[in-house]
Amino acid sequence: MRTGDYKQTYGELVALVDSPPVWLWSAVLVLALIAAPHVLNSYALSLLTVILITATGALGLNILTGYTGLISLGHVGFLVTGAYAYAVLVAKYQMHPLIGLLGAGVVPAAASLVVGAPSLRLKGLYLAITTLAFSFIINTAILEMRWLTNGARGISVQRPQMFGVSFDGDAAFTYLCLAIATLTLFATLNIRRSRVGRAFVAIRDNDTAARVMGINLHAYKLLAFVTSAFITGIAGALYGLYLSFVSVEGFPFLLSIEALAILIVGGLGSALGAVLGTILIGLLPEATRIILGLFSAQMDALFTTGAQELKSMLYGLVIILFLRFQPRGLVGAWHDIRRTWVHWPLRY
Amino acid sequence: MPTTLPTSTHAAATPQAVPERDCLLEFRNIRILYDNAIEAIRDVSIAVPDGGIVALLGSNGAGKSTLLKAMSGILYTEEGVIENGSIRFRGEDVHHLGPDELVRRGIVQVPEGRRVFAALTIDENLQMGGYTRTNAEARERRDRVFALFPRLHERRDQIAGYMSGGEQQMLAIGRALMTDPALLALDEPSLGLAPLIIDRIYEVIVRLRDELKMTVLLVEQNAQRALDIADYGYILETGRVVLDGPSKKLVANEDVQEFYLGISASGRKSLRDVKHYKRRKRWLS
Amino acid sequence: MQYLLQLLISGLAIGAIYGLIAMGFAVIYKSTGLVNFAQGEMTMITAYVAWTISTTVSGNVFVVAIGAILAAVVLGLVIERVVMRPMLGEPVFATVMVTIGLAVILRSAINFIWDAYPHGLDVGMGRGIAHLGGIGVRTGQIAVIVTLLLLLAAIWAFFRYSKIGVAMRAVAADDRTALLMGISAKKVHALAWAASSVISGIGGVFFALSYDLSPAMFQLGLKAFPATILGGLDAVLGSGLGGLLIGITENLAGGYIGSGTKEVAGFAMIIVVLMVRPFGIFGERDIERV
Amino acid sequence: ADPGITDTEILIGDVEPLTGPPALLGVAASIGHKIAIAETNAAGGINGRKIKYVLEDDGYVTARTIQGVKKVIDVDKVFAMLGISGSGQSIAVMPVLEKAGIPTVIDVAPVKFLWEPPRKNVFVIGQSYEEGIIHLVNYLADKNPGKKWGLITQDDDYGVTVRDGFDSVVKAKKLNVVYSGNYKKGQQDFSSDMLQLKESGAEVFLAGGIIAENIAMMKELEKLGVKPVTGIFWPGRIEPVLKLMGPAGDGIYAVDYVEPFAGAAGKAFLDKAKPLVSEAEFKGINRYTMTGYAAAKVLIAAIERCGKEPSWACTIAELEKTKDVATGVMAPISFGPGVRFSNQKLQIMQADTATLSFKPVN
Amino acid sequence: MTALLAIENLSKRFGGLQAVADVSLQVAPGEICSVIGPNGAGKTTLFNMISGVLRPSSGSIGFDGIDLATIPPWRFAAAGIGRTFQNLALFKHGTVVENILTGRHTHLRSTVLDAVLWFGRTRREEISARQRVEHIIEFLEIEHIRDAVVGTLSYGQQKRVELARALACEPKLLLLDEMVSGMNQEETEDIARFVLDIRDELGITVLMIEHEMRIVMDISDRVHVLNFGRKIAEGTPDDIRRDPAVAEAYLGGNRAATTARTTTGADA
Ligand SMILES: Nc1ncnc2c1ncn2[C@@H]1O[C@H](COP(=O)(O)OP(=O)(O)OP(=O)(O)O)[C@@H](O)[C@H]1O
Ligand SMILES: Nc1ncnc2c1ncn2[C@@H]1O[C@H](COP(=O)(O)OP(=O)(O)OP(=O)(O)O)[C@@H](O)[C@H]1O
Ligand SMILES: [Mg+2]
Ligand SMILES: [Mg+2]
Repeated sequence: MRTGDYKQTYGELVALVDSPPVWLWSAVLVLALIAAPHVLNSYALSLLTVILITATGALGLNILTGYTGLISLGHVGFLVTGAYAYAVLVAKYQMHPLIGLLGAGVVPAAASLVVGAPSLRLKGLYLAITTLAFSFIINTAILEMRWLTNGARGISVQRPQMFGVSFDGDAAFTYLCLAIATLTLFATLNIRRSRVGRAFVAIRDNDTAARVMGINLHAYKLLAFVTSAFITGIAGALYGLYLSFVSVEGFPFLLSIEALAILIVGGLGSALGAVLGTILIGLLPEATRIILGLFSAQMDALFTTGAQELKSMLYGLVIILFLRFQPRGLVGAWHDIRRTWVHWPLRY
Repeated sequence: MPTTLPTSTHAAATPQAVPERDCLLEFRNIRILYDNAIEAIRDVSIAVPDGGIVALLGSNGAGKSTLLKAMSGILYTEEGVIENGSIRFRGEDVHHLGPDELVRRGIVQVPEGRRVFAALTIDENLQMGGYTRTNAEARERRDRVFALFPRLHERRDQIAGYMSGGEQQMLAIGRALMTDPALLALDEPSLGLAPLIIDRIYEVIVRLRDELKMTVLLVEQNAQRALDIADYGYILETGRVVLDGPSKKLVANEDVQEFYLGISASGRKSLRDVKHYKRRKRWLS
Repeated sequence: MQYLLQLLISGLAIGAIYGLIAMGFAVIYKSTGLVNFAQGEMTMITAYVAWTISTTVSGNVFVVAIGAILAAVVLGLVIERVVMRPMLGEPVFATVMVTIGLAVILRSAINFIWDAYPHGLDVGMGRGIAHLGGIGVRTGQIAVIVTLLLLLAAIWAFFRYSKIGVAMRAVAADDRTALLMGISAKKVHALAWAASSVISGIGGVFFALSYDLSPAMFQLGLKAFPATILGGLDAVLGSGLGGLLIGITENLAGGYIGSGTKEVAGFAMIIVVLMVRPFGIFGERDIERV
Repeated sequence: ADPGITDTEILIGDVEPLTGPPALLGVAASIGHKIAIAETNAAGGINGRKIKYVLEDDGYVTARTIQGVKKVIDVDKVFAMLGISGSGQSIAVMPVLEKAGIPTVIDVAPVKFLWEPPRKNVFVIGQSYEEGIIHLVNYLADKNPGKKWGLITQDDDYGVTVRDGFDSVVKAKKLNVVYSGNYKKGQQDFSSDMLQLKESGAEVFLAGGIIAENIAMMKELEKLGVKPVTGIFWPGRIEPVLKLMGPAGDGIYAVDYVEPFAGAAGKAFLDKAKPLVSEAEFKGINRYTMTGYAAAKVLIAAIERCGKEPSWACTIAELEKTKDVATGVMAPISFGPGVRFSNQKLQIMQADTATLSFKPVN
Repeated sequence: MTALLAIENLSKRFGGLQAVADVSLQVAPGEICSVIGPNGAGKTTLFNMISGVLRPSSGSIGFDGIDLATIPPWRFAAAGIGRTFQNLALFKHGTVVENILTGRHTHLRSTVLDAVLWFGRTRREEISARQRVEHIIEFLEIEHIRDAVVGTLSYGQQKRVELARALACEPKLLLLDEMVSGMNQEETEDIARFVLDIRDELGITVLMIEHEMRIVMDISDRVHVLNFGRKIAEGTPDDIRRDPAVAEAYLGGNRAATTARTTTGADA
């Protein structure tokens, strides 16, 4: 039985994870993920890859929207910028893939300085609309700058070869995504428990008080944009690699909404929530497929043409029901479970 | 056997004590949980007699506001539930009723921190207070509120959010009076108000009781003021009633004097001379 | 000159449709504090119902209009009662997310019930072409502009003067206190959803009249939402005018700068306006006091 | 043995947009596949094996296309693939298909990238957009010499391809282009674009929209009181469009490589399809049903030729040997060593509003 | 002795409303000063200008030898100004500890990159910050709510967290806006004791707004009175108690008498 929260040193107080069971389970999870590419078939593996890439992107958005409270309706803009930065650098100018990945972070980060600038004046949805505008404007810009981006034709990208390792194989590519997703998770967790992360959250919860605490609102809002765009851009490059083809069409606006959905379903403002949300949203189509598969024989007979619509209706329904019963997201559910455990039968 | 069972359970469910005839509101053995885990109110019974002022005192976090929220039926908005006990209004169990129904029956509260509708004008705020009443009734009440608080009349077209704290408090009370309540609950009405204004507000409270025969449940930190006008008082500590009695008797209680009125055996002492912050209250030991 | 007038008229016509849907957004926002991501889909359903009535029951303009309005009311009420009401008191983000889920369901439902082909709405009028001093315009386009202006006036008065209109604002500002005043948040929300559904539904029907129905119609929501922001989220009047402004800007840009710049011009205009007025043209600044 | 084959069954996979606006093409194509499969199954299947059709929806989202294709290959373990979504989507799955080595016949969105360079296992039936537009513009240019031209295209790869084809004829024939527009995918209001077209005085107009866009453009032109000679391409050549365009659509030209439904071959196809599909599906038939049908026919024929124990290698070899296979819905289809593109013959048709149909010209 | 805070002819207008009009006042180091005045007199507005929430319409604020108009508002904290808010401005989704840690912001240095790596400086810094926070928690006796989410605390508890957060800034001047409103006698006594200790042990100068006359009269060294944005009186508590203008505008006749009486009782 764990006895509670008695810490011997201040170092323990600031530790990322303070309980051995959590370490244990994390280790098990990591081992499972490392083993995954060897046991999964290529379809399941591609699902895993997409989830890892999406989780990276969601963690990026989480910094901006979850931590700092700046709603972005156009995050796909950073995703597509990152993908193009990589494609242009590596496929067009034959740079080293590592430089490509770096560029995929840096270019959107630079763009985010422009997008973030209005955040000094605009709040909430008014700011959100400028991010939305950005994602449309960036699409137009990419289509117009044919000399650099091939315009509407898009750019084909090959999976990279780095440090003598080819990431062409599905397993290798999954490892790459796994590594980046894990790094991102640790990075965002560390940011959250540092001075910077507290500043972000302070801005979200009460910007006047934050300023009185000595937080430079302008700088930190921009910093949130830059950090978020950097991570999202890298996710964009991975996504482009996954698609093997970078084009404006491959990054539909709906991705922005889906990313927000992931955060909310996971539990806004929590890195763990972003990851859990990605898993839930990523596997939901699979789940609806399985549920409908149980009735597939009857369904095919009943609805020769509407089966797919039923499936997406079911998808929407599951999201609504989930939020109805777990409005604070998966992280909320997790806390409830834990608290009921701790407080059981009742602790005062 | 099967035929007797229902009657016996029914008999058991009926409370033993028939409500006192002149008791307008009564909390009976109330227990309240937040988030299914935090017990804010443990086992509280409070009776508010018709036409009187009852003061509810207690330190921060004692659960005073929680009781009022329960009374108004808005606990659910904060994940709070009444686990046990009942709230009776005019002898009838009301704790399952919705907030709008409670207002219609005559229970209204002025919430902690005033909470005026910031973007609405003073007139519109008052209009919202009279939401459950007909237009004619509302007009009549509004005139009465304006008579009570002439200042509101002066600034009736102003946006409420930009008024000073005292004006907002007046508005919040005025708005509650618009519902024409039988029971008016005030959650710390003197919070953040200048002494002069507090005087005025307390005058109004007394007038409401004396002239309109309104029953008042007064949650207050300023024990001196509250006990001055109240007929009866309850002291709440960590979710339990630790002391109650007619206010005269409470004022005379040594503990109350020391902890709530700041008077020790040697008279009122200066705050400069307070030495220790943490003392145990006698009724807790 | 004629060129400019023609651009302006067409801009007003499409802008009026954006404006109507934008008002739908604003009505819900103003009384519930929510952005309804399913607004475009609701608009679309009303338009499709209107089309179904016109092809199966009667193509008479009054029958179709009344049928569509009733359908919009029912749609709004059902959504409020079944989907939104259980979320009352839950965090705003979760509730907004529910509207996203709702949008997915409605969109698929439309494809499920109707097909993916475009359809034209024929109510015996509105498709004719009138010539105003040499400028061609469809009568339906004139009608939508007039309708928008009338609705703007009506709604402005409603929120300003009617008790229930004020109550809607009160609920949006602080629903818990509104509850304490005996205002039934449920009724207020139901009314808002019904009204919003009708207003944007009208926009949808006019759209079907002038531009045909197609499964891509829900994207109108994506056009109208910026209009709402431009006018001011909590300003119903402003959203209507915001729609007109976007319609005109897009058309002028398309006509003078070049095709393909329409969308960007609309957004650029919004950004410029917001930098000057951070809460939209008619929006009210948050009251912040510390 | 290769996957997707049991003693009684043979699995064929497909990924199409079955929801959202592009469902118009995805559903129609899948119906074409179903008709061919039903026809074969009714005749006893492929050498005794019934064909089972595994269909996935991608919602026109590239990432989902990739996952869908991986799913039908890895989880359902199909024997061959048909169709495959839009052009961007099929380009993106090309590496997956190539790596898997599964026999594939693409029929929905023929773009050069899919057959240049030729991939061993991927065959494409149809004609490139460039060739289509070149054919149409040449025809219109010859019929309307010395006229002023206007063109509007969508801002995606489809639009770019159309524009490239157009430009090549413009150069060759020195056409006088007075208007060249470009619209955003999903644009619904074309008033300013058409006004510009009118102002430019264009007499011949190529409407590069897909479906709803062309309708909106034609109605806008009607409002403005102009009626240039108009040409559209096959993606928009579906009959319901004519009803919506009304008189504005009368006489517009279209180019396509599949037979119009108004012709004898089209009617025969509909008669054949009627008993094989449900009523709702029958309503969903359009030109993409024909391309889908042709692709399925060619694939089935190739598998059939492999006899009792079909394998991927054999199927691919047989597909390569496809020579003048008649499907009844387009010109006979051929592939060859190093030739993965069937290069269908094009024809010009003209809309007839009275009968709501496209009729072949000359 | 030079003043720590020197306000000269400070004014603030909101549209047509003159919230603060031509106010001058000085606070010496180590003083406990009070600002009193009727509701809407402009007290909070004055604080807002001193703490950088609002920019003055005219006039100047000198603090510790610098003119505050010359530095951006977010530097005020680093310059040594800390405050609490009348209507609570906590980060309500965070725990008590997190809220107080945020107060340490200006005393920490790590950047995003340091934070991402989380060793060396960042770790050391965080540990020492945490140490300080624990001291403050102990000092203010809020150990039991240390890990509670602030939004769920009662009003009075939240006020204490505000105080703790302001202390974490290690200010030279602490602005307390109605610290004891909503607190009962006992808690008021606690706060009075804290304020005295803050000054005596931590050497922090305190400027407080209060409506609670007991604390104002008992512990402040000087009192400034505002009415309709203007300063109408200044002096020791005793001066103020006797000032007829103050009695009329603010205290009310009988009120002044009561306070006078009780305090005299204590003196006796
Ligand atoms: N929404 C909530 N969720 C969880 N706990 C809560 C919530 N609201 C109050 N509590 C807890 O319930 C207890 C009683 O709170 P309540 O607000 O009723 O106190 P109070 O007596 O009104 O105090 P104060 O005088 O400070 O206003 C406190 O310990 C508080 O932390
Ligand atoms: N942001 C603002 N915009 C407009 N008017 C304001 C603003 N802030 C304050 N005011 C007005 O300025 C005046 C002074 O307000 P302030 O909050 O400073 O008063 P106060 O002395 O702190 O009162 P209280 O004791 O009630 O807190 C009031 O009339 C108030 O309405
Ligand atoms: Mg309270
Ligand atoms: Mg104040």
